[in-house]
Amino acid sequence: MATQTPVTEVLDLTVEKAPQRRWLEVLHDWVTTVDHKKIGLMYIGYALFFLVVAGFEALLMRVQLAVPNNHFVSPQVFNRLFTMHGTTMVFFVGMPILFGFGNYLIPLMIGARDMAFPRLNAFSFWISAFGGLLLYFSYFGGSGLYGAGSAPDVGWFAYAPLTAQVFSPGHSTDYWTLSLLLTGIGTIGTSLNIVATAICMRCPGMKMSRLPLLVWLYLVTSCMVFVAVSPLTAAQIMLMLDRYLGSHFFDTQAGGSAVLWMHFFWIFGHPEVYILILPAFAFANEIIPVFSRKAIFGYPAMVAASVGIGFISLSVWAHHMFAVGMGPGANTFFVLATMAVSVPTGIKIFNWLATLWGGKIRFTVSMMFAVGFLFQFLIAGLTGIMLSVAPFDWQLTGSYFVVAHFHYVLVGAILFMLFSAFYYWYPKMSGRMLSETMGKWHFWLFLIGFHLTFDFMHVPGLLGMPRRIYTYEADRGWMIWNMVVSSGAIFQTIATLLFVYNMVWSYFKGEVAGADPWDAWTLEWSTTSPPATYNFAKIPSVASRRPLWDLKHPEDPDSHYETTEKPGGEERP
Amino acid sequence: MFACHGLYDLAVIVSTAFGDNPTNIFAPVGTPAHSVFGLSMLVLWITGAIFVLVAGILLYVLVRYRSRAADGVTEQEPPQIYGSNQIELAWTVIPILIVVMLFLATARVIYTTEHAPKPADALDVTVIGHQFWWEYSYPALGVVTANELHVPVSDPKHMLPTYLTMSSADTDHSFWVPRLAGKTDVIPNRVNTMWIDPQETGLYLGQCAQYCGVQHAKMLIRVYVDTPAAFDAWVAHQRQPAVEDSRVAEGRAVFEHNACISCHTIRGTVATGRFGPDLTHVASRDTIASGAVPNTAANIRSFVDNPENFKPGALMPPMHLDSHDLDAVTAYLTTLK
Amino acid sequence: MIEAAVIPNSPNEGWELPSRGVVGMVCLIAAEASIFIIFVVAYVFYIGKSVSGPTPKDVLTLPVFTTICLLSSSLTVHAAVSALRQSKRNLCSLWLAATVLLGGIFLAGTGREWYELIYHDGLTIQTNLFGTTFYSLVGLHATHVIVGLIMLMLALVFSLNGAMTHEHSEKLEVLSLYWHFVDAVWVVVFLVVYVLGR
Amino acid sequence: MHSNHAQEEHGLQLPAPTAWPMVLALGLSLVLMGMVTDVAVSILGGLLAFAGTVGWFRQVLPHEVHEEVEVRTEEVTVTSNRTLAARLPKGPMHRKIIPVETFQIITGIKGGIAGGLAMTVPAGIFSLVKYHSFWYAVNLLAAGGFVSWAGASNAFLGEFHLQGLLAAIVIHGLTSLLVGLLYGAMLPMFPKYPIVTAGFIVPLLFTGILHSALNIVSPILNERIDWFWFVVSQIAFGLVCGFVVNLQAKVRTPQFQALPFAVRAGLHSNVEELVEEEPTDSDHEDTSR
Repeated sequence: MATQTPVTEVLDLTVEKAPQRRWLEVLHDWVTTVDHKKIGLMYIGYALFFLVVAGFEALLMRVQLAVPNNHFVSPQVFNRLFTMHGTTMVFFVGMPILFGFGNYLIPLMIGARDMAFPRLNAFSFWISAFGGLLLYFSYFGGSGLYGAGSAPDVGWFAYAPLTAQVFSPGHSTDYWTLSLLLTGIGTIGTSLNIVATAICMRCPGMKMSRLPLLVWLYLVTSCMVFVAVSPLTAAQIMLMLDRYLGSHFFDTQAGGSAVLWMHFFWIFGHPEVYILILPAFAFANEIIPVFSRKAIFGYPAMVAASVGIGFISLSVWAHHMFAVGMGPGANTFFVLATMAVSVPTGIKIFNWLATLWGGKIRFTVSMMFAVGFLFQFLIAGLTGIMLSVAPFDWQLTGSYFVVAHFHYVLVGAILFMLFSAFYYWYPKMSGRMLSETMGKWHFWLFLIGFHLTFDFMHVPGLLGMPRRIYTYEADRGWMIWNMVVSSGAIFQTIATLLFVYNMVWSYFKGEVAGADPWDAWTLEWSTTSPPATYNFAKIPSVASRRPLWDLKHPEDPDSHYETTEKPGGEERP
Repeated sequence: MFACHGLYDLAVIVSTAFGDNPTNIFAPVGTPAHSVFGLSMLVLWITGAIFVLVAGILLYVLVRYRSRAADGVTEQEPPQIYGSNQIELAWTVIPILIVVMLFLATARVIYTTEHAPKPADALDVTVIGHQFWWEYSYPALGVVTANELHVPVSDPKHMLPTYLTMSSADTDHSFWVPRLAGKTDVIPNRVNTMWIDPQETGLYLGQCAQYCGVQHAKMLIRVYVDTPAAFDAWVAHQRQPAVEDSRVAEGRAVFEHNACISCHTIRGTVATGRFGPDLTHVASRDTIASGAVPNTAANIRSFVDNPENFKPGALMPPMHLDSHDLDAVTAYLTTLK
Repeated sequence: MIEAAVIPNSPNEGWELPSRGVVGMVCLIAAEASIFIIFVVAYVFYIGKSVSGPTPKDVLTLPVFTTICLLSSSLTVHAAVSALRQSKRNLCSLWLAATVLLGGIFLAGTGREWYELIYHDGLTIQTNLFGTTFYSLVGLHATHVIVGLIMLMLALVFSLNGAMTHEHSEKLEVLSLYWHFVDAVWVVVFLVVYVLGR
Repeated sequence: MHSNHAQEEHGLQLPAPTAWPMVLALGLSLVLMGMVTDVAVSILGGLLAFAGTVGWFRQVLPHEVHEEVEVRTEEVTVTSNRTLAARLPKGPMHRKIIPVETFQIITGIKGGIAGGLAMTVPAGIFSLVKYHSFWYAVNLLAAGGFVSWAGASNAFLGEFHLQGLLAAIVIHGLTSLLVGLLYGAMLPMFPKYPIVTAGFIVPLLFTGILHSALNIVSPILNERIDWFWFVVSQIAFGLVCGFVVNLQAKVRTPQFQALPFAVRAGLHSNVEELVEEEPTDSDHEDTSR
């Protein structure tokens, strides 16, 4: 707990209202809260804390890899670093931050006062949070108490049988398994809450066909969580049984199968990527139209494409396993399924382009990050197509090309969109604008750093450099590329620190935002910034997809065009 | 026509851009690597074209439709276009067409690589991945060696492919020599196969590409592609028992009286362990410690003294020999040509 | 007063939304079903792959009686919900008691089966792949039965002491959904373990 | 839900804050943490989890605990903060689903089928003239789908093979259909010279792309293809498909009219004058699922 309070404090809305209150009372408020906004902020603060931690781990790795045969860290430490970096970024940064925004925004956007299950919401947050703390306790705890364990070192996908007692004695792998079990529970709980909220808590008139796209995409994401995160939980239970009770699920010496773990993990692992990227799409769907001053192009197609991505992504997991020797039949199937994802994804990109087309684009920092997202997501999608071509993948998989590819998705697309979302919704959350000047510095520094790092990271992969090696041979010609890659990390670090500083500075000194600083169209901008505990004094009622457009343009409201003949007849929950 | 040249030019540019690199996937020398290379050029060309097109549109839109008003004042909202079934249908159908074409090409390469008929005279090699070294055995030739794979060169007119039958003794590994073929995972309790047919003699480098434990980074692969004559000579040499040299009898005694024998094999001695590399002809190899360092007496001595010197995390324990015994063992091992 | 986004004349009469309890339970069931699917897949994948005995054929017998008990408890819990809907609280208590009893019999049957397997047939979770997958799959199901039984017993207590009234019928219905799911999973487990795998 | 009714002027009912969910989460975490540290931690965790569960239960049963929150009446006026020089002129041109007029989807399918049939004529002639067998062209196309046919002889390709025919029909049919759809969608956007666009530009473009890639997609086809005849058959497709598409009458796209589900799903087609119109915007969702 102590770890995230300083960060959430930054965003603490209550402080301003009652500066006299003692910090213990404030703490009590936050610990016992069931308010979706506070829980959302706690999620975000917690994720930001771990973003910095995992970013620091990445920095250490880049120092180690900058030159060949480096001795900056030992192999054992390096292996722990990449395991913790991957695990943290996926489970304790990506998921919580997206759920944080979801928690904060969904009830506001659908005109509700809270989530469907406020207490479950608090529970889900806390159990995810404790999961993260348990994982990091491994750094101190293991060796201190039993002299055997320490941080996990099996890689974030922990392939069997490296996780078996024989190859991983002590408790390090247990920390990994147990903490992921805990966050798994929290993730499923929050997703359940989001689905129930989006379906059951909509304000009058908010039909499914009028649901903001952000809410739609969170709905799809959450539904995917049930079928993706649960298999991971199941696999973790099996691994736990193997390690604690001596069962043989992944024990290759007793006839068990290492490949089964790979299947189970990637049945989770691939949809997970879409679970992370769909909320980024969700932000883009809200932010790009507002700054282009146009309605989103092809709302139904966007919904359909998201649902389509959701479904197809459940049948592509084995494209992580083209080199496993599944045979030509299975390989061919997964090639086709994987390529098929590119079609709905393409629709999304083109629809965003069409939204921009003919608009009047305002380049706020938020929009700049969104444009960066579009550009980088395009590249990430194209390298994704390269990886879907199984024979090409035989060369590329497990190499630095793959590392570059998925960092393009996770940093170039998701993190850029997250920054965009911060600049867009920070005024709503805090009541103050983030500084645009600092924001521009942040954007350009991060952009330069990002491209230095991840553009050039593709090359060593093409030159045969495998991932997860703590050092490499000098004669392979990888050094120059690794130097460039590592140098980009410096820019990214500075940019991120600037961003954190901007958040703190703007909280106290930023320009007062007002209810609707961006001239936007969704319901969250119709209430005060920050919103009152109850969100809306009176539950709103809507008649179109853009209720605030209707209010701002009474002479030409959307609702005149989006007519329906019978109320509620269109429902497809 | 220009497009065809485009594909060819792209291949030339790509394969020369990275210069003289020993593990460049764009410098293929065998059939599997070549067919991957050809396919990858098609993919690069298609994705490159899409990139230029879409990024161009994005750039155009950003410039053309940027708001010209100062910070959102006095401007009229643009027309609100809700969508277009036609355009959306078009950009659904075109990607589908591209996907279909790409898929057909991919499926063909998958089948021609994974389902290639095996010639009767193909060479069979069994590859066993260990933490953190490679065991190669040639069942038909009665040869067992480690870390340095020797195969005969394949003549384009008379293909002489080498079939690798792979499994693991402990954790997952992956066999990857980029210039010869894509990678194939080496998994315990499971047998995978792959084939290579290098058409130029020389030394090809690679390394384990699946994280397998602490020392994953130094689990290197060296493939020596020899002329048929050289290969036959190598085989003949490897089949002989270990060299007997009375001058190093003391070193041999030290070897035989220590734990060495429980992990290593030297044919003709009491050492029959299978846990570590076969040392019968260890001195004939160019490197030790799975390619980590050159095979010199000094390096052998250092490695026997404490393997952590080169390979932290290696499973071989420090032997705790005194200086005299170390010298003796080193002398013995260096005679095992 | 915050008059947010109210459009005059918008048709908002009769704005009905699904029950959040039911939606939440359906989501939970979807998640739980995925967990079970993974365990079932593991079971099926390892059928006949054990390196050593005993095999399912040697030691498993069809638990027909307990299966009938568990499946019929679906009917009784449904009857309990209907009774509570009609405010017949005594009847509801009766049906709940029957459900708890039937579920208890099932659990006892599983316990007995396990006792036999462990002490007579020498099959533990460590014995072989069959033991590993059998105990984990059946055990996972039994865990769900136990959780369900605890909830049902609580409901029974509340029903007996009069704390549970008509207004809680939706909550009881949500609980019954869970119980139906547990029963449905047993059908799958039964088919896979005792019919297909034997 | 809870706040919809029973709403009073001065206060609102919100769920009361509670620490029990946090206690339960802490308890469960400690139970698992005990597994990596000491069993005493697990026991403590178990106790906390039990307390958390009971406490949580009492929060929701028999009635949910609420607290009353005072409403601060604070006016938020929602207006556009952009000082608009001119409001957007009202009218159909500024609020629309483009294009306003178009072909039905079925048009593209018809065109694709017609074009696909037309394409077989030059291909068949080529096949008959050069190899004296109609099946040659069929099998050559099918070889793209069969790896084992990669080294097939001319004689083999000249014979009739059922699987060859089926594969060729699938490949040819699917491609024709997709291109037909594309024509149906795109031709209204190039209204000036539909025949030039459809009949020559597109086929030549397509040929160019295929020419560069065919070596890798289907080497056998690449070896034996006759580009002249290939271009002829492509143009045949383009002309016929374009002609058929242009023959059909355009219909107005329904602008923002939500149609009954049956119409959108294509189950019904005779509803008022919107009769044969392809479904509206909200339809994509259903068709592409």
